[in-house]
Amino acid sequence: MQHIVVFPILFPLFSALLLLLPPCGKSVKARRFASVGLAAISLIINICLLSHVLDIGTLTYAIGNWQAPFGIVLHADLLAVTLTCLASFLSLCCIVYSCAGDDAKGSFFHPLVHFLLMGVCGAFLTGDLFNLFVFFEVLLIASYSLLMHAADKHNTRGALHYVILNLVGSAIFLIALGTMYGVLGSLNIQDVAARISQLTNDDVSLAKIGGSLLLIVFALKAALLPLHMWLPNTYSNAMPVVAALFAIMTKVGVYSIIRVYNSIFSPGSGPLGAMGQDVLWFAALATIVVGTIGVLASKDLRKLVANLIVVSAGTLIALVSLQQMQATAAAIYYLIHSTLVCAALFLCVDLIASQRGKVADRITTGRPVKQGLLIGVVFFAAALAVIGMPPLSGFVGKIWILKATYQQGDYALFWPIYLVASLLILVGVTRAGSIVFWQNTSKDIDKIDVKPIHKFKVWAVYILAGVSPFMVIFAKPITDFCLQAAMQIHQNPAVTQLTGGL
Amino acid sequence: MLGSVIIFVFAMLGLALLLNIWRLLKGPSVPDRILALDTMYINTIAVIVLYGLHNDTSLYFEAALLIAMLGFVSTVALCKYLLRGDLIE
Amino acid sequence: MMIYEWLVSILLLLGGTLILIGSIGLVKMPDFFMRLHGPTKATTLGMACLLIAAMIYFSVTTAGYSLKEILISIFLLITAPISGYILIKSAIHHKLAAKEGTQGIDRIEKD
Amino acid sequence: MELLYSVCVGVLVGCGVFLILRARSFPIVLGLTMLSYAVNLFLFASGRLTINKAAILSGSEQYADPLPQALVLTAIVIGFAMTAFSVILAIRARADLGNDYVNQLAQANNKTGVRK
Amino acid sequence: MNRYFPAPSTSILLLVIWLLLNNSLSFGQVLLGTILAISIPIFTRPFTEQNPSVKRPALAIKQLLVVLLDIITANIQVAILIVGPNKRLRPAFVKVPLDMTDALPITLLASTVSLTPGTVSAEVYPISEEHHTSDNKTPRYLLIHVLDLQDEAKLIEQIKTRYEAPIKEIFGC
Amino acid sequence: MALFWVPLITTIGSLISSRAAKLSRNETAAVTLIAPLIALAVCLYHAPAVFNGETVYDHIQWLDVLGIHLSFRLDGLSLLFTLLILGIGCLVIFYARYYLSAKDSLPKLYAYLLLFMTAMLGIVMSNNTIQLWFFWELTSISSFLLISYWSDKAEARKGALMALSITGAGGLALLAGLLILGNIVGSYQLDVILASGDMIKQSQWYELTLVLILLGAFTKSAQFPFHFWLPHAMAAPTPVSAYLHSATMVKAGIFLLARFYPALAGTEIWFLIVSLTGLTTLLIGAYVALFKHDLKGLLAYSTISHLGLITLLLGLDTELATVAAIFHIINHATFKASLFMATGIIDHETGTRDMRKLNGMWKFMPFTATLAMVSAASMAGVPLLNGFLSKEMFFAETLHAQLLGSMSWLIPVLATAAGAFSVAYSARFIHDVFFNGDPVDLPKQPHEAPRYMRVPIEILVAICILVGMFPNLIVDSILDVASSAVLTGATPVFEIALWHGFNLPLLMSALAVAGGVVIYSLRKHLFQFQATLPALEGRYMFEQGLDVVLSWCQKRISQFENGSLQRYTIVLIATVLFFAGAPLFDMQKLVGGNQPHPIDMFNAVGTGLLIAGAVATVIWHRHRMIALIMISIVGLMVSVAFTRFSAPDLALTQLSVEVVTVVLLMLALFFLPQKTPKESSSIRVLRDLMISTGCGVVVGSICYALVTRPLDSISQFFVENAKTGGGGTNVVNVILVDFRGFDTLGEITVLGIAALGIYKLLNNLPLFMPSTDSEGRKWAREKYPLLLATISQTLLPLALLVSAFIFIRGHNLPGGGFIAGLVTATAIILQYIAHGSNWINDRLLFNYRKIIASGVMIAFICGAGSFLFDKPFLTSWFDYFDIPLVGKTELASAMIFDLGVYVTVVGATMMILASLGKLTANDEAKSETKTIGAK
Ligand code: NA
Ligand code: NA
Repeated sequence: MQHIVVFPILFPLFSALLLLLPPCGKSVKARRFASVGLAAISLIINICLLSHVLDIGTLTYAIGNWQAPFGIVLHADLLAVTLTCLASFLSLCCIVYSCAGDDAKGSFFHPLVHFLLMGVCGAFLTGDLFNLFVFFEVLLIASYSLLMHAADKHNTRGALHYVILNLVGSAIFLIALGTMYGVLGSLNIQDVAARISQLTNDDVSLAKIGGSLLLIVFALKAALLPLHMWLPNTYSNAMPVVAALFAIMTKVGVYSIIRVYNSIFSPGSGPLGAMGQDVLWFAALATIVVGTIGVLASKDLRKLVANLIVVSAGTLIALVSLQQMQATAAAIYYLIHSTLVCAALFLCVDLIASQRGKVADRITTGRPVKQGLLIGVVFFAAALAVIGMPPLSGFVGKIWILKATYQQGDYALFWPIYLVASLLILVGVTRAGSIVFWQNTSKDIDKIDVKPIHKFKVWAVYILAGVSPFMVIFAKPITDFCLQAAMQIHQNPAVTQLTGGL
Repeated sequence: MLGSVIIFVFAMLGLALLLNIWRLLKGPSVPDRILALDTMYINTIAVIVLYGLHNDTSLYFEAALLIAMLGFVSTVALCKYLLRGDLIE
Repeated sequence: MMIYEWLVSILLLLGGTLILIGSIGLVKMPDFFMRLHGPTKATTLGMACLLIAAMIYFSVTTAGYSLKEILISIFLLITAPISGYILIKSAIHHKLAAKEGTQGIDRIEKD
Repeated sequence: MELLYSVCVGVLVGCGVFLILRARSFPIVLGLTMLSYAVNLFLFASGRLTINKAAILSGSEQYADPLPQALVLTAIVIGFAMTAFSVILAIRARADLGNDYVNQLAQANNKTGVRK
Repeated sequence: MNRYFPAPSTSILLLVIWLLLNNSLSFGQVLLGTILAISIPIFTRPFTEQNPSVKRPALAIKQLLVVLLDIITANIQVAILIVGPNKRLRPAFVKVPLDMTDALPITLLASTVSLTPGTVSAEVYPISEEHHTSDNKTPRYLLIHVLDLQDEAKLIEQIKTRYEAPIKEIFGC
Repeated sequence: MALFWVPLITTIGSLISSRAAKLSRNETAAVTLIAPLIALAVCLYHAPAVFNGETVYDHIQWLDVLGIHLSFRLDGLSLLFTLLILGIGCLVIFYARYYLSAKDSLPKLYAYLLLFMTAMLGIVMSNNTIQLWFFWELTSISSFLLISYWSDKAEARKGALMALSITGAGGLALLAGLLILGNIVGSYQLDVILASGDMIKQSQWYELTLVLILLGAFTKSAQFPFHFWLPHAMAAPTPVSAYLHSATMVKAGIFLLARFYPALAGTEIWFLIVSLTGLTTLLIGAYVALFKHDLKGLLAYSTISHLGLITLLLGLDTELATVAAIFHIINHATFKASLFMATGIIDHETGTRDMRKLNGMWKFMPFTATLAMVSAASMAGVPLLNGFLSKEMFFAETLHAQLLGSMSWLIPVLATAAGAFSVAYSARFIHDVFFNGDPVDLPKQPHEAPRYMRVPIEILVAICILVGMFPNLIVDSILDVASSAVLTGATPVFEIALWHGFNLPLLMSALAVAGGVVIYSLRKHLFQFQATLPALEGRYMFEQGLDVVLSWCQKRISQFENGSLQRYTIVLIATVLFFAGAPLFDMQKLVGGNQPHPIDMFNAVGTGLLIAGAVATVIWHRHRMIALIMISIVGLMVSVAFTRFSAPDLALTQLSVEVVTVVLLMLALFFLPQKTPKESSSIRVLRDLMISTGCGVVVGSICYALVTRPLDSISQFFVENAKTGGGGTNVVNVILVDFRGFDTLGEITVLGIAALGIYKLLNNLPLFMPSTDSEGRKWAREKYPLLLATISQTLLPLALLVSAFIFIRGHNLPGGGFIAGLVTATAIILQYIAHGSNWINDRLLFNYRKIIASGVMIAFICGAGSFLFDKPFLTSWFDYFDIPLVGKTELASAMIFDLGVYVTVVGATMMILASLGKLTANDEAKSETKTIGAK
């Protein structure tokens, strides 16, 4: 049973390889069947791991039986495992969605999704900085390929930007790792955290450089201003099912910041405690502002949703930068919620686009959406959730966020920005929705000839969006859970050592 | 004495490399530069062999062997590009 | 000083000189075709000298014979002419000017 | 010698960055390649520079730090994969867009909603 | 010579090289070398076109020594030419008519020419656009570049007798 | 039944109604009525307790983390509102059944209505402020749905968006206010908050909280200057308007003021803000209403005005004013609902609501006319009707107002003026519609409404009259408990009577009526005067504002995210430069304590070559072929550097990667332009030069700082355990395949994915194939140079042998699977170059996809094998065996892992080449014609 920690990484790898080999490699049907099945198993594995972690607390797993800090150690705490669950759930939904036909529009869709899942889960679970780099690359290369799935020329440009920026990002990551290792002589996050508090003199500055570079890399992935500029175009040009899957990717950046920031730069870690807090905080606020402007400026729905992801990234990082338990707990809740809702929105936008002919998802007068009710309900629900209106999960997140920032005393700037942004997003999304669904050229819906939406797509979207009410109905256990996860994050290892654990 | 001979030969090889890079930078034609690069590869092999001798280790033998192999492939590829554009038509 | 050291030293010096001369040719010769001769020949032999020197050295200083250096020599002997050939081909393709007074330019066929 | 090494790293970074800031895909790929050379050298140097102490066990006392070497190896391979991908993506972009200009042109904004 | 042992000469060569690489004659290395020496040619067989085989190995070894000797003299000659004044050099392109049509002997001859005094093989005429086929019997020429041409006829004669003839004999063509 | 059933039942009712598409209209209406009737029954069941002065609670502990609980209360105020909401709700449901035409969906309207009802009930019954906010926002959403019911009408969409935006904004302010309030008190429970009025008012956050909460209330109840959304919400079906603007939506704001009265009221600032806002709204609404030609427009502004009146009352510092406010809430709900319904009938029967067309309706619909006239009279404040009573109380209270100091006399004067206008517009409603000559161009021939459509109006009018005549009998008790809820127990002594004797309020009423008649008779002149005033419409300001904001955003975004990769890169790099550079200045000394190695010739030459190569690459970057040659020098020198600094494995890897990369770059170059045009301005080049120099300096400095200081690293462990724990003497290789094998597994996965991705990129790609090189030379005729083809065949077995050699020794000496794989790949690349891809593909009959997958699979299985022994993933195994003749031989699982690496590398490289080869090999004809990629 101890080995289950590594399964969230290994099983997707195994799945991807199986999907490349006969008999799955050959027929589309077999591949779809296998892919959905394997993704479901992946989800089950993750859920088992989650319950295991809930039972017995944080698990560490030494790959190759080489103990930390020498070998690579996986670190499965509640947050990490929650996120792997989230990732595999999202993948499953996207895979089901793609089985309606999107997967056959290019090669290797299913293996790539599983590879991506492997990378994402690896990044969530690993407790080693360099290993984190490796998994970043796994998920990046898979994402590059997925980005070009069924690509037309707009995708190509977006992908080119994304790839080049991320390659530069990878180079920065390596420089950061080199600096960290060069000063601290270790790569294990816990060990680095322990060593960093003992630095003196100029070594502190060097470690600070390494840490800043790390944070920059994570901020790039998390789409923090001013490093967010790649995101709107890239996501809006990707195939929607891919974009939906990518909703988890900015979260990898956010997660890495949570992980690194609260261990290596936790308030208790000597001269570099809470390093760069102000920068992160203001950048996050600016990200919310710019994302909101982006939402209002969007001329098509996909771009709008992409900008919503920017806003959510800003919100998350603002919370994370506080380095405070309530804020982190709120961030965890909001992270789960926003990932799934944004993904649902991307898929929903795809459904809308598929029914509006040439206008597709542009926010302008056009053909009515034939299956308006079917799509409209889920769009409305997802929009409500993303805006943070009751009765869906967004409102719990919103209240928690406001409350957490209030308790920190950081509301003077955050509240106005956040609330005004909420309002503007409300206006933007409502306006877009009412134009797309209601402002139509022809009224005769029956005459429009579009293919009815494939049932797989409907299932996927409804399941994704269905999580939002679920998160309200079960808000009590979920909020308690988030708090527990945040508590694990904020257990300062240095303090733990001194007091013999909390 | 062997030690100082090695140093002296190092100097000769260093000079040779500098001559190579001079040709490389000056050109004037692309084949000239490729020729200079190819020569540079071979001279580098010489340097590495000599370095192994200097340090009394044969750990670098494979590096020399690989430079020989890969330098050849590289030269061929560059020339093929000049000739046909498509390397693997 | 051991005799092998003498041998090695001489071979090293010879090799170094040849390699240097090859590179001098590369710089000094007036046209591409003439520049080619230095690297393809002098450098190849120079390398052979160096490698034989290394062979001798390692065979003496370590237990057993060390003959693998000869492989590099063989490899260079095989590939150097081909490199030269393909280089000239591309030079001809690029219609590089030969030194004035080169005989038989007209024998080059259009490729 | 450490100084020379660092100068090399600095020059490579500088040249790489300059190339990355060009507007065409090919120089950018060259720049990325150069930057990855620089980064590999940098990462390697984080284990400090040692001469003639290769990490092959042979009874000697001191060895070069093998860990950064292993890291650089991984980084080289990953860099290779990434460079290969970006090179091919550049080809693809040329085919799709008709040029190798990386920036979005003003006209290219008129996106049509047609999707295949 | 069959499916499982397609090229014995290559295999032997590979085994020798393997042992050279490992600097060892231990049984283990011989065994491993043999396995590789047998298995690699099986894999590469499709990549090897049918070439005339060596008919006279002894002559081949003699020729090899001749060429090695020539290489040494050639190099010294060329070194002198390089170091000496350039102006006196009389470069030239010379076309040598060949009596052979197969690819391997021509390649060997061209390589020999390139490695020996003052000459570099430049081209084999006529040029074929696609893959070379050995059943093509059109007469061939070797274009060579000479660093310092004294006497063209003598040079052609020398190449044909000293290098081409033995190679023809070795391959029996 | 517990209180929470009330909103729950209406929610269920909403769901049921939405599924009622198959029922007839009567059945639908009947089914819909069930839920509110049950809810009403529940409320009435609890009513006796409330009338006894108790407050009924229902509490479910929910989110302790956030302090949000499901908590309901029913006190006098709540009861009053629930009765209004449910009572008028039932009437509206009944009325809508007749109002809505056959083509409109009744279930949809009912579902939305009940949803809205739920939200309203939730607001008035909440005992938790966050829960209150929850329902508050729900009213915004459900009213959005109701207003946009006829979504194909632009008016409806715009009106709905505006209503949602304004009330949404208020909602957010309210949330902020409630959160702060909760923080002051330490609880979100209303009873706690209401009991902590003093603490709140003394808090430093009081003003902020108050303003935020008032913003919520004012936007919802359409107080000036947020009133403009309300008239446009009239785009909704009339039953909806009747419901939203009489008893519910707008009253939510009033409710909020009343609800928080104990907690927030009683201070100067409260009275000032609330009363002035109310007064302004009262005046503006009353004035504008007169000029609206649309019947619903008139009613809308009248509603605004009456809401202002109630607000003003709540802002007056007397207890009786509060009682009056509550009384007027009831009265306004009744007469306004009936007026809306009557308007609906008129609209329904004539097809228009324009008073310039509607004339003389008395003749066509006398019953409706009578009902409407009674209601309108009540609105005007005519005695014997309920409107009169509360208005007179209002007049009386304005006389006590002190808040303007010596100018307080203005308040009764202005109130009377507003009363006059209200009489005037009521008069217009009656006279202009039912009398005033004959109708003009009516779309329909008018006639009396269906019998049952009038029933709800009749009920409401009856209430108006009954309350007006017997106020004590009917409303005394509810008014009493509601007021005591607002005033927290202190029940004021009040007396509602028709006749208080001749007093000032009566005079004011009389003045108002007289003034109203005068104003109405002068209406022609007033209309003309009004026409000369500039139209200052909140709606246009809102819409233009929205347009301005949107276009501003678009402009900013297109400036900011302008699609320029260079900008994105430069931002990233500048960020790095700043954050990596700044700490360098904090350092006292860059150089650390280690003794530096001396510079020797070897290094000097190497450095020179490397720098020359790098700089030359930059200089020639526009001549791409030369740049490629130059960058090869750099690659070569980097591997020499690795050799020099004791990293033979790295040198080998770098070399082999270098060659494959150069080959790939050349392949790319063939399909790309050969040269880069000069594009950048010199300023830009200068800028880039500065940034790149900065980067170089910073990274170089960091590097120098690192290499000159001592390092205490974990690496000794690897050296010590490589042989004993990993079974190899090449520590680097042991780290790769054992200590950090997980990295390597990830790394080959990356390589495999890259190859798959490249295949994906190139699949069926039409390519531009130049037929000449950059200088216009045609390509050489000979595709496969003879000598090269021959030699490459010879070299292949040799290269494979070398790669086997490198592979096998890797564990103990420099080498390993990756390098071996690349050597093999390079050998095959040479074959590709020498023979072309068709020739190779005929001979190399592998499916690279499978090879890659098998390679990674081998490594994976090797790692997973340790599960069999219940060891962690990738736990290595090795042992020494004495094999006869061979001797002591080591067998290690790491070798299998390395084999996986080898296979993956070969497969991936080959797949890349094969994909590229496919581009040109398939279709030779393409190379003749220039085909620029056009799908
Ligand atoms: Na091809
Ligand atoms: Na009229």
